[in-house]
Amino acid sequence: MTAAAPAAKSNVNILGLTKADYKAAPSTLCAGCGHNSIADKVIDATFELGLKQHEVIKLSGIGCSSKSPAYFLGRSHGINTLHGRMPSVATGALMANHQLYGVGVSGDGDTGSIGFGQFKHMVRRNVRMVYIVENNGVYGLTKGQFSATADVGQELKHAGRNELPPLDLCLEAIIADCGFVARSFAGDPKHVTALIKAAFNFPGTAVLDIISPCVTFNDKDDSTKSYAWGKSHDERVNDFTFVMQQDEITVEYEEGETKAVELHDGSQIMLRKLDGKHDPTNRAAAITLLDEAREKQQFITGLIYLNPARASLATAANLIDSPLAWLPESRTRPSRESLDKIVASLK
Amino acid sequence: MTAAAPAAKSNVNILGLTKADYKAAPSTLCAGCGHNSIADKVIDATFELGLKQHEVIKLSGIGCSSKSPAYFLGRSHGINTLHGRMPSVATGALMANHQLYGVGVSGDGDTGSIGFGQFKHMVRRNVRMVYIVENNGVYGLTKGQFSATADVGQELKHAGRNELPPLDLCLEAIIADCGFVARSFAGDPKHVTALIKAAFNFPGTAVLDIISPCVTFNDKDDSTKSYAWGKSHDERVNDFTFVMQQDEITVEYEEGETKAVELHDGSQIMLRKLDGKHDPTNRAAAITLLDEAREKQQFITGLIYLNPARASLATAANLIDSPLAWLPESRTRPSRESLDKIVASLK
Amino acid sequence: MALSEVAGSQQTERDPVVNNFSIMVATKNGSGSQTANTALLRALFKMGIPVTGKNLFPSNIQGLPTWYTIRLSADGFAARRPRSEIVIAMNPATAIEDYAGVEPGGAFLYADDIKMPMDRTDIAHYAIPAKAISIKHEKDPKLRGYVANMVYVGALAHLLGLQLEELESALMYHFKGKRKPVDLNMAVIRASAEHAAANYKKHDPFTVERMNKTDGMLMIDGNTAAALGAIYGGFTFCAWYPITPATSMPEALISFSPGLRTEADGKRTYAIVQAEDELAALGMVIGAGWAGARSVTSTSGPGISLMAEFAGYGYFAEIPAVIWDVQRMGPSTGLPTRVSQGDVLKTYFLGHGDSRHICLIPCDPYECFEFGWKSFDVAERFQTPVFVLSDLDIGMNQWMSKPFDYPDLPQDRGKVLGAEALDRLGGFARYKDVDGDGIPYRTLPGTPHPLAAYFTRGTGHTEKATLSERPADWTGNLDRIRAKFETARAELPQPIVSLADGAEVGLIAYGSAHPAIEEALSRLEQTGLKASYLRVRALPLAESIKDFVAAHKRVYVVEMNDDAQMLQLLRLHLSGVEGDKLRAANLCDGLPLTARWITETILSKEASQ
Amino acid sequence: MALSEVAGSQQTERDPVVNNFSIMVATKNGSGSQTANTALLRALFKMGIPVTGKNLFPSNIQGLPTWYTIRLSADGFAARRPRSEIVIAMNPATAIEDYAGVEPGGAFLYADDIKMPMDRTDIAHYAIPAKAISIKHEKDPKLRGYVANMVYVGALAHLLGLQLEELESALMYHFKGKRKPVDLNMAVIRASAEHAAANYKKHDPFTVERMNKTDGMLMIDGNTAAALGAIYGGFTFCAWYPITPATSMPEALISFSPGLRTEADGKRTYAIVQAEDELAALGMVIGAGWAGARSVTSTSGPGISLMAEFAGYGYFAEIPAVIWDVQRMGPSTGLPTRVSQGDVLKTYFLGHGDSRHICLIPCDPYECFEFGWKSFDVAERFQTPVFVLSDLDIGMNQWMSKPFDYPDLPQDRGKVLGAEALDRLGGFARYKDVDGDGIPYRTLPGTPHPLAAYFTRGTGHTEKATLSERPADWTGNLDRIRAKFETARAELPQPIVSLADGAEVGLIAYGSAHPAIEEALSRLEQTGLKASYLRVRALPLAESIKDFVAAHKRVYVVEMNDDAQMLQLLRLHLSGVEGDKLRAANLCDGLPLTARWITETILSKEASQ
Ligand SMILES: Cc1ncc(C[n+]2csc(CCOP(=O)(O)OP(=O)(O)O)c2C)c(N)n1
Ligand SMILES: Cc1ncc(C[n+]2csc(CCOP(=O)(O)OP(=O)(O)O)c2C)c(N)n1
Ligand code: SF4
Ligand code: SF4
Ligand SMILES: [Mg+2]
Ligand SMILES: [Mg+2]
Repeated sequence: MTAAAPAAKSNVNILGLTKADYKAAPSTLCAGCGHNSIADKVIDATFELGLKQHEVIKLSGIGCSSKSPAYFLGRSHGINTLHGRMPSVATGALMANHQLYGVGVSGDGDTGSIGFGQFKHMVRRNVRMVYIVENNGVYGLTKGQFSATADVGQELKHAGRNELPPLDLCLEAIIADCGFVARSFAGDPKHVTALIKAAFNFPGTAVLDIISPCVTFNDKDDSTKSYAWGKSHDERVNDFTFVMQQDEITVEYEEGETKAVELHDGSQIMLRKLDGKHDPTNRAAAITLLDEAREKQQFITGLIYLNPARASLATAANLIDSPLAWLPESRTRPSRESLDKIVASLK
Repeated sequence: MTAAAPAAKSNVNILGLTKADYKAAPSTLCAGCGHNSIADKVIDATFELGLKQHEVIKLSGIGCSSKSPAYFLGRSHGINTLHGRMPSVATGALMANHQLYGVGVSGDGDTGSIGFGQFKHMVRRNVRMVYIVENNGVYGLTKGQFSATADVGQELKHAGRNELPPLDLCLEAIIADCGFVARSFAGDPKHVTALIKAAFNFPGTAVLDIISPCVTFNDKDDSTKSYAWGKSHDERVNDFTFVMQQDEITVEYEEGETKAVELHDGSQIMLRKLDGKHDPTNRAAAITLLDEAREKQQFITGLIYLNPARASLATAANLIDSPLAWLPESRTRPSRESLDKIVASLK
Repeated sequence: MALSEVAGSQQTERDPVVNNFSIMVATKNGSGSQTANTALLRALFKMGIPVTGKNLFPSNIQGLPTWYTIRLSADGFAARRPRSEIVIAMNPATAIEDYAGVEPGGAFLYADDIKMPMDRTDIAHYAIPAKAISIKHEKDPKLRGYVANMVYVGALAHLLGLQLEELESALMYHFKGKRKPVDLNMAVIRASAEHAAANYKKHDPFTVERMNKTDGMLMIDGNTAAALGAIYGGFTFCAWYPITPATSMPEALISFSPGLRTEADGKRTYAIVQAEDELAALGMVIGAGWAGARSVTSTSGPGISLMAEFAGYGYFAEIPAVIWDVQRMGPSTGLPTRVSQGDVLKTYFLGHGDSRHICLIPCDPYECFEFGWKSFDVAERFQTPVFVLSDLDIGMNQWMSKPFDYPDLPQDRGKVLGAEALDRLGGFARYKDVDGDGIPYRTLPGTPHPLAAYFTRGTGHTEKATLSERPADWTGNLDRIRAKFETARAELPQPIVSLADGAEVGLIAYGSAHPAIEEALSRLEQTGLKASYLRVRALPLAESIKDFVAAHKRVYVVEMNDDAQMLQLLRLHLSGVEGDKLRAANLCDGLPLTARWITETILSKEASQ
Repeated sequence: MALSEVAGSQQTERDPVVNNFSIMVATKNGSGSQTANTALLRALFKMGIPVTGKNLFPSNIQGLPTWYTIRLSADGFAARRPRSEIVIAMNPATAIEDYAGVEPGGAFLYADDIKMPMDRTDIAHYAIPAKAISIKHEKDPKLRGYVANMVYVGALAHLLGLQLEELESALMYHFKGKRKPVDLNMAVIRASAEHAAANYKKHDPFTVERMNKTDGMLMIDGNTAAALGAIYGGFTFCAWYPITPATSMPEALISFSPGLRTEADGKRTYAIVQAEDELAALGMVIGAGWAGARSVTSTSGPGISLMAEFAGYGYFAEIPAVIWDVQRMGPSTGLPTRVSQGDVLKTYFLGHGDSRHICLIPCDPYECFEFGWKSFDVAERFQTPVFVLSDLDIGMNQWMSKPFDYPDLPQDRGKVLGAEALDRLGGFARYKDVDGDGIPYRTLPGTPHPLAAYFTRGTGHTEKATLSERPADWTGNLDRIRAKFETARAELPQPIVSLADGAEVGLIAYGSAHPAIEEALSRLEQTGLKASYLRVRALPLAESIKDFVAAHKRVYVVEMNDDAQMLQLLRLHLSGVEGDKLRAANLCDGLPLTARWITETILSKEASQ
C-alpha cells in the first residue's frame, strides 16, 4: 500500500504546494472522531497526487460525516447538499463539468438509509467520483440512533437493541456494478490515503466504505464500528501500489501474487494478495468474499473489487471535451437558420 | 411444482367458494399484457389456498402493474398508493394489523427506480407479505421509457439504446436478507401459481420477480423481457411442492434431490433440484447463481433462495396477538392512576 | 362519460355553417386513431382554417374511451367548446353518451356495428361502414382497428366537402413523404368517401372552405415548443423522470438535440439523464446549475411534491435551475390525464420554511418557446430555481401558433466572476449584496483562481458563505434574498393588459385559460358587458396589477383549480387593500375552460351584483 | 455571538432583586453542563419560584458554544429575555461577547482561566476557580470539564443564597436516588460554595427566596408531553426518522411506552418503527392509519418537505394520520437548532394540487399533551392527516406546566362501519356524504364481511371508490372534502380570546409566542396601551376570528417567521374584507420571542399610526 509517488516524501508536491495548502477550516467534530482522520487523509492524498484544487469539487449530504468536506481542500468549491441526496447533485455537477474531479463524503445513515436509492443509482450510472462513506454504524449528528449498517444485536444507550441485519455497502456497490470497491478503517491512515489516491484516478465511481468510529455514540469495544474492534479484527485481503503514469514501477512483488490493473491515462494499480486467495478483479469472488465476511462478522479490508472497464456516465453520454458549464453561447445556441428550418417544417 | 392441495381439483375450495368469488373488476390493461395473467394466478392461488379474502390486503404503487390489484380479490381491501411507495404503506398496514395477509404488486420502475430504497428497506425489515414485481424492463404506463431492469444495449422505439446495466431484483432482495426469493415468467402460469401459494405461507417478505412482457412497448423477440425470449430461454433451476399443514405429503421424490423446508404452522416446501446443482437454502449459492446468470444473460427461474429463519418485523416488535388497529380503548389508554404517577414524578 | 354540458339551445333550421364548428371523434385508447385525427387537423390547417386539436384521454394504454376534438374557428378562437356539432362515434362503450352530447342541429357519424336507439330528430345521422371497408382493405385482423379510423376520415371528408388531396398532403407530411403508408391509407379514405357519396344524403349544414387565416402559422404542442425553447436557450443539462403530461418535453429534447447540438466531431454539447425519480432529477439539475450548466427538468404535480426539499435548497443556496411543471389535475395522483392549474400556490411556496419562487406562466406554445429560453436567463440572473407553469392542455394538445422568434437577447449568464475579475477584485463574498439589487456574485467550480472557491450549504451562512448561526447573519441573508425577489418582480415578464374603455369589470387569468377568455370577452361584449383583461405571466406578481384592480370595481379571477389559487395570491399581493373587489371564477373539472362557462359565470355573478 | 439586543437602560443603584432575573450559562457543547443546569433549574423550581430553562445550542455534538438560560420570574412570566442579569462564562471562545451582553447592573461569573479585559463598572465580577477545584476533586482529566460545571453551581448558590440542600434534592432527582454521583457532585458544589463564601464580596442585588408559586406544577419539555399525550391517546403505531428538534418526541415514546403499554404476557399494544426517511415514515403512518391504527410521526421542516406527496395522498384518499412538525428555522437545512414558526403556510398547503390540511397549534407542553391525544380523535373523525405544529422552543426546552389532565373524552374512532353495521345497511359507499357533514364512512381491512372491502386510491373516484375520470365525480368529491373541512373548522380547538375593554388594538399570535405575548400585554398596559389578544389554536381558522378583527381597529399578528405566514392565512380568511387592519409583527432570527421586542415593535408601530 505504499504510494510510489516521490512527491509524498518531500515538503512540496509537484505543484510546489505544501500540505498546508490543502487544508481548510479546522474541524468542529468531536475530538477523536474517525471522520477527522479521514478528512486529513484526503488532504494527504490530494497533496501527494498534486491535484489542482480548482479542478476538484467536494460534496456531501448531511451528518457529522457530511461536514468533513469543510475540513479539507479549502481552495476547492464545495457543496453540502441535503440529507442523502449528494449522489444526485454530484451527478449533475459532474455532468455539467466532467473535467472536474469529484470527492464526496457521506455517512452510513446518509448513504444507507435516506440516500440508499440515490447511492445505488449513482453507482449504476458510474459517475466518475470518489465516494467515501464514513461508516460508524450510527447517526452521529442526531445523537445515537441505529443506522442501516449497525449490526444485529448491537446495543446503543438510547436506541436499545438493533433487530435488523446490516446493509453491506461494499456488497451493494458491487451488485450495482461499481468498478472500484474498497473497505478500510479510519484507524489505518496509510491504507486510507493509498485508497483515496487510487480512487481519484479511477475512471468511474470509486466507493470507499471506511469504518470511522463515532467516539461519542458508538465506540464501545464490542461494536464492530469501534476503534478497538477495528484494530483487533482488521483482516487485510490485499495490498496495492498505485503507480502514477509518470512514475516508474519500483515495487517488486513475487510472481503469481501480483496483478497489474491499468486505469485510464496509463496509471496502474499493482495488487498483491495478502490472504493468498482473493482476486479483486473477479466480481463473483468479491461478492462471495463480502458475503462470507458479513455472515461471520469478519472485518475485511482492502481493495475488494477493481474493474475499470465500464464507461463513465460522461463517456457514455458522448460529451464534448470542454465542460458543458463553460460553453459560450456560440456553441450552445443553434443558428437562426436552424430555427427557421424547424419553424418551416411545422407550418 | 404441483400444489398438493386437493382443493385445487374441485370447483369449490375449502371455504365453499368458487374461483369466480376471488375475481374483481375486469382488467383495463392491454390485451396480452403479462400482468393480466399474473393477476389471474393470484386468483388461482388464493382460491386454491382457500384464503378468506377479508384477511388479505392488496397493495400497489403506480404503473400498469400497480393497477393489477384492482383485478383480483374483489372482497379484499385494496390500496393503490404512490409511485414507488407501496413498501412503506405495506409496512404500516401490516404492523397495524399483523394478522392480515399482504399481497403487493409493483413494477420494475416502481420497485427498481423511484421505490428502490423503500423496497430494500422493507425487505430488510422482513415485513410478512408477498411482494410481486411484474417485471417488463420498461415503463408501461408512461409509454415506453427504460426501467432499471432493462438490459444494457437494449433498444426501444423512443428511448433509444440503454447504456446502463440492469438491476437484478432477486439479487438485491437476497443481499437485503430476504428469505424467499423467486423468479418466474408470466408465460408459465403453473409455476407462478405455485410460487404465490408458497409465498403466502412464508413468514416474512417473499419477493417474486416475475418477468411479465409488455406487449405494447417491449415485446420484441430480442428483448429479455419478451414472451419469445422467456419461452425459449427459461431455465428452471428447481421444482417444488407446497404442502399445507393439513395435507399429507403425497409426492415422492428421489433421495438426495429433495429437501423439505418447514414454514410456520407446519406447512412445508418440498424442493427438488432440476439443474442437479442449486441448493436454494444456501445463500452464497443463490447469490452466485444469480450473479452468473446475470453475467451470461441467462433467464433462470425457480425458488432461488428460501430461508424462513428470520423473525418477521411484527414478531421482532413483540406485538400482542390481536391486531393493533382493532384494540379497544381499554387496551390502548393507560389508566388515570398511571398518569397521576407520571405527573407526580415530574413535579 | 358525458362531455356535454346541459345545452340550452333547441334545434332550428340553419344556414350553411362554414369553418365554424367542432368535430369530436370518440374512440378507444390505443386504437391508432391518432394518424387519422392529426391528418384531419393538418388538412384543415393547410386549408387556411384556424384549428385546434385536443385529445381527452384516460390514464391507460389501451381500450378505454378517448375523445379527440377538432375545433374549426374562422374567427381564430382556440378554446374548447362544451359540445361538438359533429360527433364521430367509433367506441360502442360510450356511444349512448356521445350521441346524447351532439350539439342540437349537429351530425352524428357512427360505426355501423354500433347498435342502439338513435331517435334524435334534431341531428343528422350517418352510418360508417368501418368494419366492411377495413376488412376489405386490410388482411391482418390486428391492424383493422387502425384502418377503420381512415374510414371515418373518408366519410367526414365527403360530408364536409374536404378535398381528398388535402388529406393526402397531410398524410404525406405525417409519414414524412413515405408513399407506401400514404397510399394504403388513402385507398381506405377514398373507398369510404365513395361509399359516402353513394349513400349519404347530407342533412347537416357543416362544410369547410379554403381561407387564408393560417398563413405563416405553425401547429405544435407546448411541450415540443418548450423543448425547442430550451435548446435555443442553450440548455446544457437536463435530468427528468417520466410523468404524464410532462414526459413529451424531455422526449422532444432527446429527439431534437442531436440534430441541433452535436458538434463536428460527433460529440454533444448537452447531457440528458433519466433520473430514478423527481427528487433525484431536481438534485441533478441543482448540481448542474451549481456547476454552471443551463439546467432544466420537467415534471408534473407529484414530481413537484417530491421536489419540495430541493426547491427550498436551491432557493436558499441560490442555485439556478429551471423546472417545468406541466400541470395535471391533483391533489395526489388525481386525474393524471386531465388539465388543471392546481399547482400555482403550491409551487410558489414550495419547500418548508420561508421561501417563495419565481414562476413564469406561458399561455400557449409560442410563450412556451419564449419562456423555454428566457427561463435560463431568469434563473441565472437571479440565481434561483425558476418554475415554468405550463399545463396538460398547452403541453400536449395541438395549438396554432405564430412562428417562434429567435431569441432577441444574448444569454444572460448572470453575475459570474472569472479568474480575471477575482484578480482585479482581490476576492469576493458569495452572498454579499454588492450592487444593491439583492443579487450576489458567484464563481463556478473549475475557475482557475485560488480565491474562487466557496462552500455552498443549506445552512445559515455569512456573506462569505461560512457557516453561521448568528441571528443577524440569518436575518440579513433572508432580507437580501427578499430584496432580490423584489428586483425580480420588476424584471420578469409583465402582465399583458387590455383595458376596455370605462369598464367596471376586469378579468384576471393566466396560462391556458387565455383562449377561452379571449372568446368570452367577445361574447360578453356582445351582451353589452365590457370587461378589461389582465393576463398574469409571472410570479411574484407585478406591481401594476394593483393599478388594474384599482381601476375596476369588480375583478373576476378566472382559473382552473378548486382553491382559487391565483385569487389567493392576488389577495396577498394587495395586502388587504381592495381585496374585496376580487371574485373567484374558478372551475376544476379536468377539462379546458370554455368561453361559454366563463361568459355564463360572469354574467350570472354580475346579475346578482 | 451576541445574544444581547441593544440595551436601553443604564446602571442604577438597585434594591435587592428577588426571584426576578435571568441566569445565562455559556459553555461548550458536549461539555456536560446539562446536569448542572437542570439541577439548578429544579432546585429553584422546588423552591416555589416560577422558572423556565432554555438551551441555545449549535448544530454540532461537541465543542461549539452553547448557552443555557434560566429565567426566574415571581410573576410567572416564561418568555425569553433579551439579556440576562447573571452571566456565567465557562467558554473562552465567547467570553468577550458574553461579557458585553450582561444586563447593566448584573453579575458576571467567569472561569478564572479566562483572560480578557474586564472593565465594565456597571456589573459585579466573580472569578470561579473551576480548574483548581475540579483538579482537586476529579483525577480523570477527561471528566474534569464535567466537574467544572458543578463549580459554577456552588459559586452561584452562594451568591444567590440558594440552600445547598435544595441542590442536593435536585441532584437526587436527577440521578434517580443514586447516592454516589450525588455525593461526588455535592462535594464539588460545597467546595465551590465555601470558596465563594471565603472570597466573594457580593456586589449584585440578586437573591432567591422560597415562595409557593410552583405548587402542583410540573417541569417538562413539549416533546415528552406530546409523547405522553400520544400514549394516553392510545397511539398504536409510530414511524419516524431522526431529526432535530423532533427526535425526542419518538424517543420519549420509546422510553415511556414499555412501562405503560405492555400487557401481562409481556407483549406490546403498539409498534414503533424507525423508518429510512421521512417519506417512508409518513408512508408507514398512512398505511397504518388506513388499516385502523392510531398512527403518528414526528418531524421537522425538511421532513415536512419530503412528506408533501404522501400528505396530499392522505388528504385525498382520506386516511387518518398525525404528523408532529416540531418547527425549526428554515428554509432548507437552515438553522437546525433554532426555533421558528416558518412551516405554518407550507404545512397548511402541503402537497401539489388543491389541498389544505387541518393543523393543531399547541402553545406549551400542557397543550402538547392535550393535542397529543386529541389529534387522533381529530384525525379519525375527519379521516385526514392532521399536523400538530409545535416548535423547538416548546419541544426541547424546559417549561413549567399545569399537571396534565387525563383525557376527558372517550376515543373518537370516527365513522367506521363494522360487520354488523354492514349487515344492517346492506353495503356502503366509501366516499358518500351520508350525514351532510362531508365526512364519509369507512371500513377497516380485516372486517369479516363480504361487503366491507373497497379500493383506496389517489386517483379520481366515485362515491363507491371505483376509478372515475368523470368531471362531475371529481368536482363532487372535492366539494365534499371541502364541506368536511368546513365541518372541521367549527369543531377544532377554538381560539382563546381575551378582550380588553375598549381596546382599539388586538394581537393575534400562536404557539410558543404565547408567553412573550402575555408578558408584553402587561408591559403594554403599563404604558397605557390596552390590547386584546387572540391565540390561534387550529387551522382552518375559526370563523370567530373575523369578529375579533372586526372588533378592533388595528390587529398585529405576532409570529416568528419571515413571510408573516399566519398573517397571510388570516388575510385569506378575511377574504379581502378588513385585510388592511392586519399588520405584521414578525421576527425571524432563530431565538424565542421576547416581551421587549413585541412591546417595542407595537409601540413604535402605534406611534407612527
Ligand atoms: C430530510 C432530513 N431528515 C433528517 C435529517 C436529520 N439528520 C441530520 S444528520 C442525520 C443522520 C446522520 O447520520 P450519518 O449519515 O450516519 O452521519 P454521522 O453523523 O453518523 O456521521 C439525520 C437523520 C436531515 N438533516 N434531513
Ligand atoms: C411521483 C411520480 N412520478 C412519476 C409518475 C408517473 N409514472 C406512473 S407509472 C410510472 C412507471 C411505471 O413503470 P413500472 O413500475 O415498470 O410499471 P409498468 O407500467 O411497466 O407495469 C411512472 C413513471 C408518478 N405516477 N408519480
Ligand atoms: S458525534 Fe460521533 S460522528 Fe459526530 S463528530 Fe462526534 S464522534 Fe464524530
Ligand atoms: S402498456 Fe405494457 S405493461 Fe401497460 S398494460 Fe399495456 S402491455 Fe401491459
Ligand atoms: Mg453514521
Ligand atoms: Mg415496468
